[in-house]
Amino acid sequence: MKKIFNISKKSAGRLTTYLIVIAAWAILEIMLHTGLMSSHMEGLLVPMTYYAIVAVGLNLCVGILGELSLGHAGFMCVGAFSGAIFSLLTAGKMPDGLRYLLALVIGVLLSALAGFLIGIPVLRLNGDYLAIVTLAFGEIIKNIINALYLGVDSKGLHLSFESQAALNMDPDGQILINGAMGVTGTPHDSNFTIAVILLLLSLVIVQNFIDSMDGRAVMSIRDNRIAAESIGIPVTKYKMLAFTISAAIAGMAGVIFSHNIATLQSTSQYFGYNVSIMILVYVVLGGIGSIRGSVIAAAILYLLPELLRGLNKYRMLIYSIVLIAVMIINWAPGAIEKRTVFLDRIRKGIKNGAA
Amino acid sequence: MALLDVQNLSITFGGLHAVDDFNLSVEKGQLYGLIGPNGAGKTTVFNLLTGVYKPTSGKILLDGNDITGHKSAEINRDGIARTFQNIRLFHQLSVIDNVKAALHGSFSYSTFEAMFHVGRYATTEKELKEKALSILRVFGLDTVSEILSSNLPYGQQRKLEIARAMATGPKLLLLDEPAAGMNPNETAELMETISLIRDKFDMTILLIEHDMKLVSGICEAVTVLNFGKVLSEGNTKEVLSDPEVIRAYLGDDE
Amino acid sequence: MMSFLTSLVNGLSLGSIYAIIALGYTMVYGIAKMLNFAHGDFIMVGCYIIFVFSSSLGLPPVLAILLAVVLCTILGVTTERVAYRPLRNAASPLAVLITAIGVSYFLENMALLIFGADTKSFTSVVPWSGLSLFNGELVIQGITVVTICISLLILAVLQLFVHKTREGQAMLAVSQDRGAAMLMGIDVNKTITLTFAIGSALAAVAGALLASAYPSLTPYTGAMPGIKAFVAAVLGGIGSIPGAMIGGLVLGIIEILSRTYISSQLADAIVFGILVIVLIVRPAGILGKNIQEKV
Amino acid sequence: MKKVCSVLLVVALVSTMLIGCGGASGSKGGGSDTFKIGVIGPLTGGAAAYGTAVQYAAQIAVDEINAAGGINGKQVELKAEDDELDAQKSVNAYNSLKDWGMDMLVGSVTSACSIAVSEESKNDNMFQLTPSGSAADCVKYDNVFRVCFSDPAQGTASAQYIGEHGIASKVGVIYDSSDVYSSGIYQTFAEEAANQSFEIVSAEAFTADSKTDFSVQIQKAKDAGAELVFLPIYYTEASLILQQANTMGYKPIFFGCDGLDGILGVENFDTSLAEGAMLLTPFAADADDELTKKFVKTFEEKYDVTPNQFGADAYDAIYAIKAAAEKENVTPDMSLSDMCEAMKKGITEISLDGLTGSGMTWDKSGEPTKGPKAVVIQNGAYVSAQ
Repeated sequence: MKKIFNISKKSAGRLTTYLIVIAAWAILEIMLHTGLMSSHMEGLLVPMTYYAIVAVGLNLCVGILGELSLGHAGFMCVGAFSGAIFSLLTAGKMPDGLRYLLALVIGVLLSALAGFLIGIPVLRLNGDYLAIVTLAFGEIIKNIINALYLGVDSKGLHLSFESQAALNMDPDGQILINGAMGVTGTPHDSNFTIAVILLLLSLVIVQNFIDSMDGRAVMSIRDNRIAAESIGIPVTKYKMLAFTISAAIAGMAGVIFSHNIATLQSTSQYFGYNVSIMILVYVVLGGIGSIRGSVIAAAILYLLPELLRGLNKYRMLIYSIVLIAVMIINWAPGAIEKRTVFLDRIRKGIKNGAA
Repeated sequence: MALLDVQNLSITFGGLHAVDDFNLSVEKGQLYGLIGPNGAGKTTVFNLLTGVYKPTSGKILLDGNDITGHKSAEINRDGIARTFQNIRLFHQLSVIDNVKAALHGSFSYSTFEAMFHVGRYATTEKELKEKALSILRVFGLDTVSEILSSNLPYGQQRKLEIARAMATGPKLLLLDEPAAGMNPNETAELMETISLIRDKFDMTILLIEHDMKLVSGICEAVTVLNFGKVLSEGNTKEVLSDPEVIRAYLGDDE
Repeated sequence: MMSFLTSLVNGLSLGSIYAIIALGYTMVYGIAKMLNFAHGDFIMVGCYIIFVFSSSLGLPPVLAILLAVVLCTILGVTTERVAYRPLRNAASPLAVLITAIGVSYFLENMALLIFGADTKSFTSVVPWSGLSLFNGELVIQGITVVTICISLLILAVLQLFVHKTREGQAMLAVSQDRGAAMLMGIDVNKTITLTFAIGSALAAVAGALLASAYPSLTPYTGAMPGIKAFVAAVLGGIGSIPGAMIGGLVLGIIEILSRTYISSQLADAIVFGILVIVLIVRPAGILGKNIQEKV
Repeated sequence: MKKVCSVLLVVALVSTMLIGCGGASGSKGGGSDTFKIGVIGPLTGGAAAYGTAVQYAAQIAVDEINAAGGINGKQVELKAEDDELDAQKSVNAYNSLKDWGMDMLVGSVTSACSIAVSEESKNDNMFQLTPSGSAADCVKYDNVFRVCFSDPAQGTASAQYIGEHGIASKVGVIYDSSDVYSSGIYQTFAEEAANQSFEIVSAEAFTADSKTDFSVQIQKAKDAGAELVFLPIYYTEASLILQQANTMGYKPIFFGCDGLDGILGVENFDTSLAEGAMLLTPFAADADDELTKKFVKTFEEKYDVTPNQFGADAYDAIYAIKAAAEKENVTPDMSLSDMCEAMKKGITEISLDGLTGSGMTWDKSGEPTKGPKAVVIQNGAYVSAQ
């Protein structure tokens, strides 16, 4: 018996995270099936989960690797489009489950490839320069896919940056990406349970990674690159590794995204730098480097503006004020000090009261 | 043959000869001191030896192999480990994780095993932990192994940095002002630790130090650097009584 | 040939506006060491203030711009005091970045509440219609000439200010080493406040020029020029005043030329691509100093 | 310490969530005594002008109907939700409205959002009438109808009008490639242009991220000698293009579609710049029929802005719902699905004289039939072209 409970603090922490996610899933599923949940809430479940997944991936980059990326929406975009195109091409040709699985694999692989290729130049830079270049790459990806026309017919793939007509396709051809109009008709395969399973998968990968030799190497680079080099850690290799995994996870969320919505467009409101920043807000508010925090913060902060719908046009204003206030309360050295003093006083008060 | 053989090493920064025609030869098992006034170029020599800077000219031989121009990480794998003047710990990692990170070269499993904690993960991690603890034990840090390294007292942080360097299994250990900021008691303890490492692991150690008590106490030979040039070298006692060295340290006005 | 010249002039005009915004960005970054993501929104606020005073209340444009400069300066200083200063020594530099994003959301939504989402058409603050050269084949608009002149003037004044005045020297000192500057008796808080005041005043000026050249105004007017100017500041070497100027001009010209000769849809991708290439070749931007970490 | 704050945050949120759920467990469609009509559109963000116009105009129509006794004697409630131009958020808004007990939907305002919402409304069999979702795919399901013209129809009609009236022989196009509406019209315009007597000499795009400077696009049209510039875009950008073309000394005929309507209403816009511009639109705010006058007057009094064609479409949408509901005697206590079936039948049987056309009819495909009106701007006002 003793042996079973003899788990390290780290694995206990990991298990807690899984349990929180599974418990939340169970409660929400019960509410879903007993009709306790509003349809509004029901529709929020999948988006909430895929943003939590991106947040987990981004935290690997920002919190564990210590590099600020403002381009993760771009990786999401790669995953979303590659997964959607695969599903469009193979719809009806194989069982839905298999197709979705393969779409996920393809989306993840391609976004990992994008992460790898972008990582080569980007990871040579430092700090804010790295941030702006990731932002630039995110915008480049979005911009190129937005201008891209892609179709397939009996002669193969056709590609153009001009217009649909410039594709010169046979009449029987199928348009895959119709420029700015994007991809329509991706099968609606994602659901809450699948999304949660994938969230758990990304949690397993990231949390296990942190507690491994690879993870320690990555964190040592974050804490002190020069010292990490001095103990023989190949810095570039591990930076690339963490960045690629992080991009791949964002791509996975992208596949869920594209299989949850009928119209997929490569425009700013889905894949612009604003989205990357929104996810960064989740990561920072959840605690930089705290994977569990990212999940919780993503869930809460995605829901917050939605639940404030009743306040109408004041809601984004309130959201922004909450954001500023939370940052100052949580991070400002002055505020932390005051809070400590205040809490100490309460604690003493309770003690005195008890005595 | 000397373990470390530095020949005519020079580096210039924008016309400034920070290190000029530097020669050094350290025998295996030797405890060697590199001293000199502030700004003499001692740390620059360390940075050249560990690949942080590329020398403008000259050669570095370790155990007969030419390691000139190798990158930092490579040089560590070649067999040189170091500590830093301003302590550079992995401050958000625990004490033991600092050492585990340094054991990176001696253990391995795949990234897949790392991501899913399968295969060689469990057994390797167990061995890794034992090895790390055994190293910490030498430095008396095994009792604080789970503490965040930035929460250690100053003296122990210095020790941890040495432990971390030792964990990479080097042939040559470079210590950059290990006693800086220590009180006499801590310095005395540190001297013991350094001697212990040398004896227990048969380690060759090259150190930069300002504390002359420490240098004369443990170093067998020293090189004195002034304005990037070797001023004097040889047996510690003899060098330290060299009038030119004394002048360099105390200034010309006497 | 004429069309190339026209594009070049248009690029210079757009680039000069980017440059003025980038000057504000780069000073705030260099001295306060923070990315003020709300900088673009200060421009928008400046535009609305001028719009209200000039177009609606009928004040002369110069007076409206002056009022906008004053009000934007107050806004900038207040924002710094209330939202940024408490976080200056926070454990992570990301804290203040997120707060800046919050400020950006706040300003945009505030403008949305006050002015509504409808586009306002802005009356140019420069009534002069401009130059017509080569029998009208090359038209240089008045606002273009004014924009280029003002941006050069600002560059000159800023350079003089930074290098010749006590306050400017204090800024340089703070940007190089805040701790040391403090030990030298420089009031760091005051210096940073002054920087924000200058940055915000520049944003108001940039707003007047931006809205005059591209006369439509919405609560989101400042966002994209803000980001592009940020790119320009990085391109030129962040923290460097002439760098911001060069970065802005290069960016503006490349943007217009690639739209003319390559593809108007891919122009943004090209602009960002140039940034990537420049930073790969020169990791600290065109004029930036690559500071190596001291070991 | 941080934990304490986080916990507080979570508690605050969970409580709002519960409130949200509590409010939601109310009526799920039908079964009530009033008609609940939902509106979805971008009420904040860059496209807010379109969403708010729809919201306001629909409110005006509902107020009028309620004052006159409602639909089949039942009062109408209206609720508008924001989608920020985001398809996912549009679906969220739809779900939120369903929780409120929506019977019928007027929305979404924009094409991509409307398509996304139709995937949901199809499953619920909810009657959906989009005022301005003009992409072809918007009405692909049989429960979705629209008030505006489809993009293909507008592009074709524009090309035919220019060709048949011999307005120009060299045509330049400036369109927004990142916008479904704009690129949709451009595509069919270009296709139809091949059959017409004019030639497209330049076709230049811009994107949502670079829509402040149009000097390049205008210069290209000018260099190519275009006598007419076709602007299948919204009035916001068009007003900029007109101003920049003017400062560049280029004065072609500008020709646009319904998106151009509203250009005279841009606050502080020098309307003389738009002199001579033509647009093919079903609605003009300065038209002098009684209905338009009354609508524009009420709108301006209430909301302080001049309505655009989005508002007009929404106004007609509400009246189309009224007519169809009265035709089939729909009552709020019917189930959602029954109501939808009845409305689907009803709307194909009515003929509506609205702001955007007289004698409008719908067929099963969801497309409206109405004649496009060409208007030309003269002396700062819209005048019907011959």
